[in-house]
Amino acid sequence: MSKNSAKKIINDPLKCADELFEGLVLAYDGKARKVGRRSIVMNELRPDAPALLVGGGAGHEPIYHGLVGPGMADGAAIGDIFAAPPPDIVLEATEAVNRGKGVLYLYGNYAGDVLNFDLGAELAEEEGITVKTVIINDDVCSAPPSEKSKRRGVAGLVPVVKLAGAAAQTVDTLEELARIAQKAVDHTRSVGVSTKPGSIPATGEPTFELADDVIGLGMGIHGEKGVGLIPMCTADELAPKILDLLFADDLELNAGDEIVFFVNSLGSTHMMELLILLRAARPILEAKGLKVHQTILDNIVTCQEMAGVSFSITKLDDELKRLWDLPCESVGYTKL
Amino acid sequence: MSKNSAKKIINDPLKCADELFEGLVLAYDGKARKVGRRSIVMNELRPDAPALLVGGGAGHEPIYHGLVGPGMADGAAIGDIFAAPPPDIVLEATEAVNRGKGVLYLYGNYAGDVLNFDLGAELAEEEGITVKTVIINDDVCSAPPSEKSKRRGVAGLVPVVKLAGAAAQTVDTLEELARIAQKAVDHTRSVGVSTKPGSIPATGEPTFELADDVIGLGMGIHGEKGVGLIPMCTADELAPKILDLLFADDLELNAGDEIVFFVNSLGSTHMMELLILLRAARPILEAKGLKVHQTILDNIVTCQEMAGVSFSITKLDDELKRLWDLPCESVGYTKL
Amino acid sequence: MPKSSLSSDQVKEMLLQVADAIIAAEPRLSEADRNLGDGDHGLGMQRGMTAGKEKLQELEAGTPIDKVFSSLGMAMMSSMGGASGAIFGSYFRAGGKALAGQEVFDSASLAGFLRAGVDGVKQRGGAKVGDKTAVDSMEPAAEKAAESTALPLPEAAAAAADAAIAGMEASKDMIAQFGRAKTLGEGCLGHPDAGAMSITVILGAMRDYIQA
Amino acid sequence: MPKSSLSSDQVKEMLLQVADAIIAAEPRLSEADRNLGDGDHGLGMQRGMTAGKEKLQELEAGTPIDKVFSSLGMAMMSSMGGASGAIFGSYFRAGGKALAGQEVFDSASLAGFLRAGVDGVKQRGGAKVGDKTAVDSMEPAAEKAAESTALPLPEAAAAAADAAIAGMEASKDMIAQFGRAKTLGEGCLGHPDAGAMSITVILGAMRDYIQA
Ligand SMILES: Nc1ncnc2c1ncn2[C@@H]1O[C@H](COP(=O)(O)OP(=O)(O)O)[C@@H](O)[C@H]1O
Ligand SMILES: Nc1ncnc2c1ncn2[C@@H]1O[C@H](COP(=O)(O)OP(=O)(O)O)[C@@H](O)[C@H]1O
Ligand SMILES: [Mg+2]
Ligand SMILES: [Mg+2]
Ligand SMILES: [Mg+2]
Ligand SMILES: [Mg+2]
Repeated sequence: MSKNSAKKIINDPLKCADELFEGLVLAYDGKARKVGRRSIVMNELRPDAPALLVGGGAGHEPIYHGLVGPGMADGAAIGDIFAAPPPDIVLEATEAVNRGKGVLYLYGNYAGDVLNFDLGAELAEEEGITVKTVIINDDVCSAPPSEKSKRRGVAGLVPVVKLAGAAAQTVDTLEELARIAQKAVDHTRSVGVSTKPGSIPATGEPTFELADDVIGLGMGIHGEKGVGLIPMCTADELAPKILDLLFADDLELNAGDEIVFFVNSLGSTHMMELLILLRAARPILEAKGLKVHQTILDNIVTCQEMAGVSFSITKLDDELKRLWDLPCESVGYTKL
Repeated sequence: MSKNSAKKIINDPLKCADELFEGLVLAYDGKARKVGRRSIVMNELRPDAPALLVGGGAGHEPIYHGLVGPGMADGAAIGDIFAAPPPDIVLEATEAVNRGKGVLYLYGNYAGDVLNFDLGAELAEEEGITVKTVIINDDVCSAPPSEKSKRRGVAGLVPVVKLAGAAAQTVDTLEELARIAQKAVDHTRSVGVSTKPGSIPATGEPTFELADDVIGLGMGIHGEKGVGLIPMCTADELAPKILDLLFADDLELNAGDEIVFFVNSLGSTHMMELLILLRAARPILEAKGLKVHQTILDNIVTCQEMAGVSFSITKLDDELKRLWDLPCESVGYTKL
Repeated sequence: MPKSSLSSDQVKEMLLQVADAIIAAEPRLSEADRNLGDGDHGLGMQRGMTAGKEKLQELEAGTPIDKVFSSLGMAMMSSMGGASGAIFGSYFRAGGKALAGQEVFDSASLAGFLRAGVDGVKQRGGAKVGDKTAVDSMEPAAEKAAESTALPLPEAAAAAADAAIAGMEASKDMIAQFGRAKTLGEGCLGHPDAGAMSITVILGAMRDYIQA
Repeated sequence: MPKSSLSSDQVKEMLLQVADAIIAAEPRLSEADRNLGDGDHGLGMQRGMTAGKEKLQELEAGTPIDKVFSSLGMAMMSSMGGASGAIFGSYFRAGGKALAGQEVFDSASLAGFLRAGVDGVKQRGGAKVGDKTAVDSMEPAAEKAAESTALPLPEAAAAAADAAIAGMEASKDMIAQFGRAKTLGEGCLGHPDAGAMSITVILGAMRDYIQA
C-alpha cells in the first residue's frame, strides 16, 4: 500500500478505481448492473433504441459513471484513476448497451479517451455494432474558438449528457441521437477556476501547485493551465471574470435566450460558496437579457481534493428545452 | 473584512449568511421566494394543509434551507453561520407557510435551535397559529439511548425531512404530520466521523484540532466530541466500526427489515470515498439481513471545510415506505 | 467622577460602552467557544451588540430605563440567533422589565436588574448554577448585588463584576450540561464557559462606566 | 555475456526485465507527468507492466517472438487505459507484428520492431516528431537502429537507447501539441515528456539485458 498523504478514507490506494466501481454498482440499488470488467449498464433499457454510452477515467466522481440512469446514459465504461477506459472495457460496455440500433459514444476531449474509445469502436465495428462518436469540448479556456478540437471536456458534460440521455429516450435512430448530442455540445460552454490542487490517491501528492494568494483562471479539472493566474479575489469579483470569458466566446447569447446555468464545484469547494457565486452571477446574466430556465448547483464534475468552481451555460432552443424538461435520475444528477 | 485563511470564494466573511441566502433564493428558479428577513417559502403550497417548517444555522449547506421544495419542506427559517434563526425569523416563516392548519417545526436538537424555535412558537401562538415541534436527535454517539433528549441532530435529518415532506403532501392534520415526523425520527439513527476540522468563514480558523493520524469517531457536524479518537484507518476498517455503533443502539434492526441507507459527506470528503465506504458497508448490512430500499450518497449535511462521513439508517415500515417512494425535489435532495 | 446613580440617558451611554467592550472582546469570546463549542460566540455577541448599538442610538432622549435595557435585549435576540441570542436577549429583556417605572439606576436597580435577568435566563434555558453556562456568572453577580444594595453604586457594580469573574473561573471546573459542550464530558475541564465570559465583559464595562 | 541475438524465450526474459525497470521507475515517470500532465503516467505504466509480466509468465516456452511482444502490448493496452495504454500498447503490438516469422531477435529485428512500433503509434495517435510526445524518443531510436543493423546487437541496442535519451532531452525544448500538456504553451519548456522518458527506460532495460 503506497503512502497517501491526503488523509482519505480508502483502502489500497492502487485499488481505488476497482473499489469505487463496486460501490457505484451498489449505489444503483439494483437498477444498474456490473458488466464485464469495469462497465455499468442499466437493467431496463428502452427496446429497439439507439444507445448512449459515456465514460472516462475515475477520480472525478460522480461523473461519468454516476450519470447512468433513466433519462441519462444507458451505460458507462470506466477507466482507472485519471485514465481513460481501455478498449476492451469500451467494447464490453458497447455490447451490453446495444439494442441493434447502434451506440453513441459521448465523452470528454482528452487524448486518452479519444485513443481508447476509437480503439473500442474499431473492436465494436468488428462485432457488427455501429458506433458514432460525439466529443464534448466545452472548456472555453483550453483553446481559441478556431481550434475547438483542442478544447477539453469539463463540467458542461453534465447538461450535455442530460440532454443526450433525454434524446436517447425519445429518438429512434443513432443519427438523430448523435445530431442532438452534437447540438447539446455546440450549445454548451464552460469556464472553470481552481483554488486548491487535486491529488491522485496512489501518491497522495498534489498534482499541481497553486500559491495561497492566487486563483487559476480557466484551469481544467486536473489543474491544466487556463488563461492565467489571478490574485485571490472575492466572489463578486470572480463571477464577472468567469462570465466575461463565457460571453466572449463564439456561442451567441442574445437577450431573450433561455439557458441552463450550472455552477459546479470541483469537490472541496462547499455549497455556501456556490450560492454566493450564484448571487453574484445571476444579475449579470439578467443584465444580458438571458433567462435562466434551470439552475444547477452541485459538485458533479470533481477532482480528488481539488477546490474550485466552474460556470457552464447551455443555450436551449425549443428542441433542447423540451428534452431538458424530461425527468431523469442517476447517482450524479436527478431532476423531477 | 476579517481575514479568511481558508481560501474560500466569498465576499465579506461576516455577510456570508445573508449572501448565501440570496443565492439560495435564486437557486430555486422562481419556485420558492424570499420571505421577511431570512426565510424561504415555496410559492405553491397545498391548500388547507398543515405546514412543514425546517430551519437552523447557516454554514451547513445545502441543509436545512436547501431542503425546501415539492415533497420536501414548505419553508425554512435561516440563521447566521452556525447560529439558530432568531425568533422573529421563525415567526415570519411560520406566518408564510401557515394555511390555517398549523405548522410543524422540525429541526435538529441544539440548544440555540430549541431556544429560538420555542420563542418563535410563543410569538406564533400569540398570532393564533398552532405550532407543534418535532426535534431531530439521530446522533447515536452524543448520548446514551436513555438520554435521547441530549442527542444532537445530524445527517439523519435528510431522510426525516424527506419523509415528513411526503407526509405534508398527504395528511390533513398537524397531529398526523407530527406523528409521522416523530416516527421518522424514532426510526432514524446516525453515526459520523471526522477527518479534518471545519472553519467559520468570519475567522477562517479551524474550529477544532484533529491530528493527521486520527479520526474522530462519533463526532458531530461541528466537530463535537463523540466516542473518541481512533487511529486513521482504511475504509474497510472504518465501515464496520460505524455500523457496530449503529447496530448497538436501541433501534431494532432485524433480518428482513427495509432501510434507507444514507452515506453523507461533511463536504470535503469526495464521492470516491463514499463509494468505497458503501462497498465496505453493504455486505455488512446484508449479512444482518437488512434490505436496502434506497441508497443515498451525497454531501447534504456539511460543515465549512470539514471532511468526514456519516452513515444514517432509517428503518421503513409500510407507512414510511409508501411516503419514501413519493417523488420530491429541492436544491439539496431530489428523488424521482 | 464615580456616579452614585444613572439617569436613563446615562444608562444608554453605559450600554453603548458595554456594546463596544463586547465587540472588542470578540476574538477572546470566539476562542473560548472554540475550546468548548463551535467557535462563534464572539461573532454572535458582536453581531448582537452592533445591532444593539444601532437600536440604542435611535432611542429618544429620556426613554425610560426599562425600555433602554429591553431594547438592547430585543435587538440582540433578533439579530444574533443561536443559543446566546435567546439567552442574552432574555437577560436584558427580563432584567430590564424589573426596572419598570424607575427613573434612576442605583445599587438597588442593579440588584433588581441582575436578579430578574438571571431568573429570566434560567426560566428560558433551564440551566442552573454548575451546568457550565452563562448562568454561572449571572447568578453570583446577582447574589453579590443583592448583598450590596446598601453600598454606593460604583462599589456595588465592582462587587458584582468581581463575582461574575469568580463565577467564570469556577466554570472551568464544571462539566457542561447544556449547549454544544455537553457531550465533551471531562474534556470541558480547564476551559471557562464562553457565555460566562461575556457576562464578565458586560459587568466589567458597566463598572468601568459607573466608576469613570 | 553480451548476446548477439536472442531466442524467443530470451526476448520474454528481456521484456520481464523491461517491466521491472518501468515498475521501478514509477516515481520518476509520475513526477515527469506531474510537471506537464496529471501526474499518473508512472502509475499507468506500472499497472500495464504488472499486467504484462503476468501475461508474459503465462506464455508457453517457445512462443514466437512476435507473439511475445504483442502479448505485452495487449496486456498493457487492456490494463492501462489512458493515453499511454493506447500508445504503448500499440507500440508493442505494431512493433511485434513486424517480427512475424522471425525465430531470433537480432540487430535487424530491433530495427524492424522500433520502426513498426513508432509507425503504429504515429498512425494511432497522429503525433509527429516535435510534438513533445513519446514519438520524440521512439523516432530517433528507430532511425538509429536502422543505421545500426550492421552492428552487433549489443551495440545496436546501446545506440538506440542513447538516441531515445537524446530524443527525450530534445523534448524539453518542445511545446506540446498532444495530450494534457497541449494547453501549457511555453509552460512546457524545460520539462521532458513523460512518455518519452518511458521509452528511454524501456530501451535502456533492453540494452542492459542484451549486454549482460
Ligand atoms: N440553556 C442555557 N442557559 C444559559 N446559557 C446557555 C444555555 N445554552 C447555551 N448557553 C450559553 O451560550 C453560550 C454559547 O453561545 P453561542 O456560541 O453564541 O451559541 P451556539 O451554541 O448556538 O453556537 C454558552 O457558552 C453558554 O454560556
Ligand atoms: N498522440 C500521442 N502520441 C504519442 N504519445 C502520446 C500521445 N498522446 C499522449 N501521448 C503520451 O502519453 C503520455 C501521457 O501518458 P499518461 O499520463 O499515462 O496518460 P494520460 O494523459 O491519459 O494521463 C504523454 O507524456 C505522451 O508521451
Ligand atoms: Mg491520466
Ligand atoms: Mg453557533
Ligand atoms: Mg457557539
Ligand atoms: Mg497522465
